[in-house]
Amino acid sequence: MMIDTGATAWVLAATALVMIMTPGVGFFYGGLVRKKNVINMIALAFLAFALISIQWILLGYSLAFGPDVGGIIGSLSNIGLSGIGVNPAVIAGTEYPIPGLLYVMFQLVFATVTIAIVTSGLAERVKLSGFIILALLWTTIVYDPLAHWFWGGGWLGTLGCLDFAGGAVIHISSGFAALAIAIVIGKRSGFGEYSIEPGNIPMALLGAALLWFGYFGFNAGSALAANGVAANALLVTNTAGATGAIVWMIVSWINGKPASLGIVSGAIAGLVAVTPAAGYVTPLSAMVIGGVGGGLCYMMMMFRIKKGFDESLDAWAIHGMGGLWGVIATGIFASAAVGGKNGLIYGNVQQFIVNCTGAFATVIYAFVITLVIAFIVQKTIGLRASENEEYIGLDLSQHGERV
Amino acid sequence: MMIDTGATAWVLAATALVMIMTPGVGFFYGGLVRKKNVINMIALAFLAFALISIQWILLGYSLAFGPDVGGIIGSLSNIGLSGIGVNPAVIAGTEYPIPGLLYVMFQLVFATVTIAIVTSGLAERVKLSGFIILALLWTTIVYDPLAHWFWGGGWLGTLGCLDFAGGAVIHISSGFAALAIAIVIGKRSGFGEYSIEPGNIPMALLGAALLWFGYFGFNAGSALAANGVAANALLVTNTAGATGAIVWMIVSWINGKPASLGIVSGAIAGLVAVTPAAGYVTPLSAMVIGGVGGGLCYMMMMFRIKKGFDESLDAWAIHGMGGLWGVIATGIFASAAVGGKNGLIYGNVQQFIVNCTGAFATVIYAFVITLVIAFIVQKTIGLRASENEEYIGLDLSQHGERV
Amino acid sequence: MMIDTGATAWVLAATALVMIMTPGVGFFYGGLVRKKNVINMIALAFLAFALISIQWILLGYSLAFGPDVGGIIGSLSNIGLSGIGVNPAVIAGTEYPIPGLLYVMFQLVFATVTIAIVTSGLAERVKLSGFIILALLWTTIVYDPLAHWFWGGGWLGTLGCLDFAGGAVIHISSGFAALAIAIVIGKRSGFGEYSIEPGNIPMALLGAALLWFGYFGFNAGSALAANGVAANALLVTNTAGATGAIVWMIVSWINGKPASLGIVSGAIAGLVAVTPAAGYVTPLSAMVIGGVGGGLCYMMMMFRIKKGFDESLDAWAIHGMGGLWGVIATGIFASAAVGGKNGLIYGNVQQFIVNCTGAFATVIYAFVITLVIAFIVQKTIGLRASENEEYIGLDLSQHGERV
Amino acid sequence: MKLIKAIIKPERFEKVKKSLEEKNIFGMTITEVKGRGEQKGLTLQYRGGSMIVDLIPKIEIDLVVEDSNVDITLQIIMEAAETGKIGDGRIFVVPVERSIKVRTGEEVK
Amino acid sequence: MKLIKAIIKPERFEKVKKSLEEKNIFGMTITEVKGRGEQKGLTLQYRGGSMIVDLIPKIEIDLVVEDSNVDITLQIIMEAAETGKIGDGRIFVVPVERSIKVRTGEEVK
Amino acid sequence: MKLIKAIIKPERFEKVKKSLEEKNIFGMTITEVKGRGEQKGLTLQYRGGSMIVDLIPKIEIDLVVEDSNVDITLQIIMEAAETGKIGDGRIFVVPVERSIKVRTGEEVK
Ligand SMILES: Nc1ncnc2c1ncn2[C@@H]1O[C@H](COP(=O)(O)OP(=O)(O)O)[C@@H](O)[C@H]1O
Ligand SMILES: Nc1ncnc2c1ncn2[C@@H]1O[C@H](COP(=O)(O)OP(=O)(O)O)[C@@H](O)[C@H]1O
Ligand SMILES: Nc1ncnc2c1ncn2[C@@H]1O[C@H](COP(=O)(O)OP(=O)(O)O)[C@@H](O)[C@H]1O
Repeated sequence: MMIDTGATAWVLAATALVMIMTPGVGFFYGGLVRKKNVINMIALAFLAFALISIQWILLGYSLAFGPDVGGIIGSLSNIGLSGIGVNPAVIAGTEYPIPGLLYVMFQLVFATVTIAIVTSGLAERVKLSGFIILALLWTTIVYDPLAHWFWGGGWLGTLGCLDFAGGAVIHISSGFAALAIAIVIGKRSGFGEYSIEPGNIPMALLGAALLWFGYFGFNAGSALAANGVAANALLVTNTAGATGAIVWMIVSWINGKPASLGIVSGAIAGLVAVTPAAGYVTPLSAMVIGGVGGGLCYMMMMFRIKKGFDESLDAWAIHGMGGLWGVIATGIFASAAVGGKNGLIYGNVQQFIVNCTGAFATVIYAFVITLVIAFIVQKTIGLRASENEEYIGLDLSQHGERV
Repeated sequence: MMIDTGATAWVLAATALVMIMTPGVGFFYGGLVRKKNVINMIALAFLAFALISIQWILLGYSLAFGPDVGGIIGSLSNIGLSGIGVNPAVIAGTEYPIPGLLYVMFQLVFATVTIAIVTSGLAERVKLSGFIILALLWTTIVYDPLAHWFWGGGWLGTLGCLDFAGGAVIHISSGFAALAIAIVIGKRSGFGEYSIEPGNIPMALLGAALLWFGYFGFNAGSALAANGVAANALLVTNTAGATGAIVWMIVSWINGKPASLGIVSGAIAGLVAVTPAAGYVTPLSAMVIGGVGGGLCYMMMMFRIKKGFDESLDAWAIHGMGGLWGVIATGIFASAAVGGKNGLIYGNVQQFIVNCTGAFATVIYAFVITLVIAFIVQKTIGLRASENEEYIGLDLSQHGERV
Repeated sequence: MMIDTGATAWVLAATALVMIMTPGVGFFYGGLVRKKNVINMIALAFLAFALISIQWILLGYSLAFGPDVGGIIGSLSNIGLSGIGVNPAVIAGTEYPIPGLLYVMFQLVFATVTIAIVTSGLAERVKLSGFIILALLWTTIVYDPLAHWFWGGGWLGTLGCLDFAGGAVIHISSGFAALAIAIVIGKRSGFGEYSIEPGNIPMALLGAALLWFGYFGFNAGSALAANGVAANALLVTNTAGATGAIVWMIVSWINGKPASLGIVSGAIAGLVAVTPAAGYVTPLSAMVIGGVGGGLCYMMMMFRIKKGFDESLDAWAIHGMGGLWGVIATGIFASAAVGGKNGLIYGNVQQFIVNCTGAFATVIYAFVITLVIAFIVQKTIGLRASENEEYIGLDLSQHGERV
Repeated sequence: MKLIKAIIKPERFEKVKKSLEEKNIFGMTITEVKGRGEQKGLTLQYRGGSMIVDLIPKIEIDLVVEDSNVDITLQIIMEAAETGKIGDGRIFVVPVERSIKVRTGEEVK
Repeated sequence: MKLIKAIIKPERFEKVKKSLEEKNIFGMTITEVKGRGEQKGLTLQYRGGSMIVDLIPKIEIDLVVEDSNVDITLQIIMEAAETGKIGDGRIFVVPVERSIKVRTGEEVK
Repeated sequence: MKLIKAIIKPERFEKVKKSLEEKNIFGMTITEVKGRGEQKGLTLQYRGGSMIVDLIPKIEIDLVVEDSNVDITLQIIMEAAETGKIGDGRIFVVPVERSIKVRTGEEVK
């Protein structure tokens, strides 16, 4: 196979689109926290981007996509990108018409946005140095192996588990990690006692706009080609996002007023849900996947609030549960006419079982290992800011800055 | 014709660029209204995007681009995208080197931004449920037929009327629709009595930046190819935007201070004016088109204010009148050397007449039908928020949210 | 050579990416100034974009890329883009697989962002009319010749000086120009007496996000192809940006708190430093280039503050000195395996000398000529706002607007 | 000297300011505040539910005037700020013991 | 009539407002302020350095009440605003000479 | 007890704060306000036209101090805030009847 300039052009552009999602998460989350923590929330996203950009090149890519070791992890033979060049990328034995280095870069922006999503669980109370260590450990120990399992030649990919653009690798993992961290780090002081309101809704909406925008690259770029698969992925992605938005709006309207944050949360829920399915389902299936995603994630958020969990910005409800639903839904709605694989509704029970396996394996791995990592960081250098730092706000206490 | 990966790569990227314009309109408009209505204004854009994303797939695409029925409308044979797949798109009998589903998606983001522009006419006083019904009706009854007339095999396309990227379909239609709605819904309370100032100019400038950015995809993507036509469209688009900005700045400077909002309004006026012409004119013609656009739209805005019309955010002055000028200008400045068609200045009177026909037919259709639709919505479920809701602001009264 | 649709698709998209950097500079700078000057700072970027868009087409492109006259300047034979069309671009004798008009447009967005960077030196005290004249003169007399020297067939390109995407042409030139202007225009009133704090850090972070995003097009687009060179450029760009961010964070942390503005300033420093090198170095070299860039620019900023220079937003420290380091570093780290040219570490002393020559020639030319231009504008129509205008703020005094 | 604290509707601020100017009353300090009056705010109905919005944005104008000017100032503000609807605002008068100009150091009155 | 100026922690504002409502005290004007008390603010430690944060966001509630209501109002605010930690706030009582309703023009009390 | 309301130029706020600290005056509440003095603001000329900018951002410092401290406080503020140019600000002194600490409930002085 040769480099195709059209495919390369699209993946270059898609990489830029996905890149903007990491600050996009920062702005989305930044708008949801109180004014005293806005800068910190955005800074965490930038920091995640910078840290993981380096981790990925030095180590992460090799762990995820280096030659398989026992179905579990990539070998260290590609550390520092040794052996990766401008020839067509070969991933888990399949050759793609884009340069190997471009595939590295495209995957890099997925790794960065994942840890950015995780910051939901430690919002408004994290100690900067603790976050830095956590981010590096988490990506290395949780994210990189999961990417390997599904995409890098690991056991789940071999089993045939479908995850087109990261429903499990990115969303289940980050959502359940956020939950685990929230449990370890504890509630924000005042949570449950007085109401903690979003400090800058327009900024959150800007973040959401960047996420939706970037999602076009996220899912359609994952085709690694400029062809019908990419076109279908683009269309089903947008459809699921739109349906999620409308469904969340409706269910929240029934219970009160239709908040703008509900509309965009529903959109994100729909986009998340269709992520693993984007290369395998039809537009009409995407409506179901996105719509159920919107409704389910809304209910999960309400459940989380009722239970008094301070997984503060709902990465668990939206990314974790939306991703879980999406991976299962891929096993249900996959259509061979679209992406060569049939799911449950076309009679392929096997695909459904395999996808459920992948989904729950990811839930367990991400949740348990994150608990351990967060606990260790907490007990060593510390993960939580002091009471006074939290009261003053992280902008001033961690960065010396003020909105 | 086969799928060209370069063309596909560019239209994929261009679709993302145009997508960001819908929230871009939200931020532009959101910055222009008072603080109490900012969230609502952005939410309307998101809502427009979500609603029309679904309408387009289920019905709109088929009405616009389904097999022609009497030159007036597309048949229902493509509803739910039935019959559309990854083969090269065939539009009004012409085949394009991109997948059919990609063309659906590219056109989708045009349909969404159009109704977002329309929200100018009901800013700061609309009832959310009324807007939802209006948006669905308007796109179905006004936008979809117009898209068909020009691009989908309808009578104006057949007549040879040139509208490269939507000067009539998007801009005349949305601008005159906003005017019609403003007439039906009535003035904002307090309009004319005390001054209503923009609440967040930097946000409006951000919206304008996203619009200019997205416009590169809007016009150059409409080439549906990665070639010289796209390159020319890109260059003339930017040129007209720049000229519009400078001209508006100068004329407003003569009458007072050169506001930043004037600079970007002029840019938008120039971009709008060159929209129908982008594939047909030279850069120097684009300077004339954009410059006249900037000056004309400024005068139209002043006229609107003097007459006391509360078409609040000037979609009529900028999009409506800018689009009208642009479609006519295309009939004047089209050069066969660029896009195969000559206009008036190259002696082709016919093109001028045909383009004027298309422009005024769009004005009349969009204005009259929108009047009727808005009137019906007003009299049934209601289009206007209550006096108290308006006074409190739509953010709180429609969404339960506060900046 | 024929037009390659993949290359064309990528350069079209890259042009849009670079375009957003001009408003991106506006938002970055807008967030760094006091609230009373935010709108002006953003408006200057828009104005720069509009003015230079026209200048470039009418005159600038021809001066930079028209047929060479004595190694110094392009002839006037391409003014008004006469002779430029949709055939493959031919630049300094080399043919590229993209339409000539696309190359014009791609270079246009570089010219606009350069003068936007320069506004650092006159922030919060410039008279609008003075800026307009300055911008037009500066681009014509400083930028256009420099672009010619390196890329348009001028003496430095002929000598073999490497500047992949504009380390000298864009960054040294704008950084040293900002310093020269700051000297001519004088300090902001109150500078050194009381502390002048950034007025809107989240806005600055948004600007930085857009810059990083756009940088993917800036450097990888400069390959003018969708191939391995572009992929390598993308990866090394991001790597250098990330390393710069981390290094700046660490050194600033040692001296106090790690500000978010430090993280993004470091990122910009790293991106700037790798600009001239992006097509010639490996990812690991890029880590060195970016890391040194981050540390060096931090020290230069501290030096500038200690010396009491009011080059207000540090274009000199970051772009000027970062670019200087980058051009020299290209002479050090260039690897023939990547881009066909070896640098000092591969034993090619010649390349090092040539690149130093180019770097310092640019420093001198940009600094001296800008001093002269700024001085002339100052003495004729005036470059500085009146004391009262400055006190009230430029938003109100220059634009009649208020945040 | 008295400090007049007038809490008014923002949309009437321009009119109040202009009316004061006409009578040569220039000195004033304004603050963006939110307020609730005895009416407890406005009630919005929606789908069977309802919602009280009770902290509504207002402009507070603080004017320090000589005793002899209090009545005329109150008069002007009341006329210009009145719309006749709920939330028109309140004016309070507080005694001022001393008033100093920073620029000159002079004690006024 | 007295003007009660209560400067409290923002996170206690809702509780204070609710407590006042329960006693039928509705009229109030609130302002976002920043303040420093006698404790000079909070001190944060970092890597051997330290930093005093001394202007901490507070909510100022201005209530004009009849003389007979002053004590009960103070009581309510103190109870609802107290957390027992530094920065709980201060309440000042200032005399008010006149109080006027703009809508009706009537002079209260 | 007196409430000192000092309306000063924002760029002098840091200096005023520091000067007060030096004399051990810590308690204060600050508000961002806009103001116009007797000079009616600043006039900007442009191309034959002109424009009055009359609501210029200021910082209002509210300090409640013991009667015996009023003079020294006024003195400090005046010295630190003075630039000698238009808009330097005003200081008003208002009587305070009671002053209460929320944390302890104690009535000060
Ligand atoms: N007792 C009070 N103390 C302090 N401020 C008050 C009081 N009553 C009213 N206000 C202020 O005046 C504003 C208008 O009061 P409102 O009672 O609505 O006016 P009206 O009685 O004219 O309808 C309120 O929003 C609040 O800011
Ligand atoms: N002397 C004062 N004058 C004006 N405001 C004050 C004064 N003392 C305190 N404040 C205000 O009260 C707030 C809380 O004061 P603080 O002394 O921290 O409370 P506490 O004594 O209960 O700990 C301060 O942030 C400030 O806004
Ligand atoms: N009569 C007044 N009542 C209330 N505030 C005033 C009054 N006069 C001045 N101020 C406040 O003081 C600020 C400075 O006043 P100004 O007259 O400009 O000072 P100066 O007389 O020292 O030049 C004004 O912006 C305003 O906020």
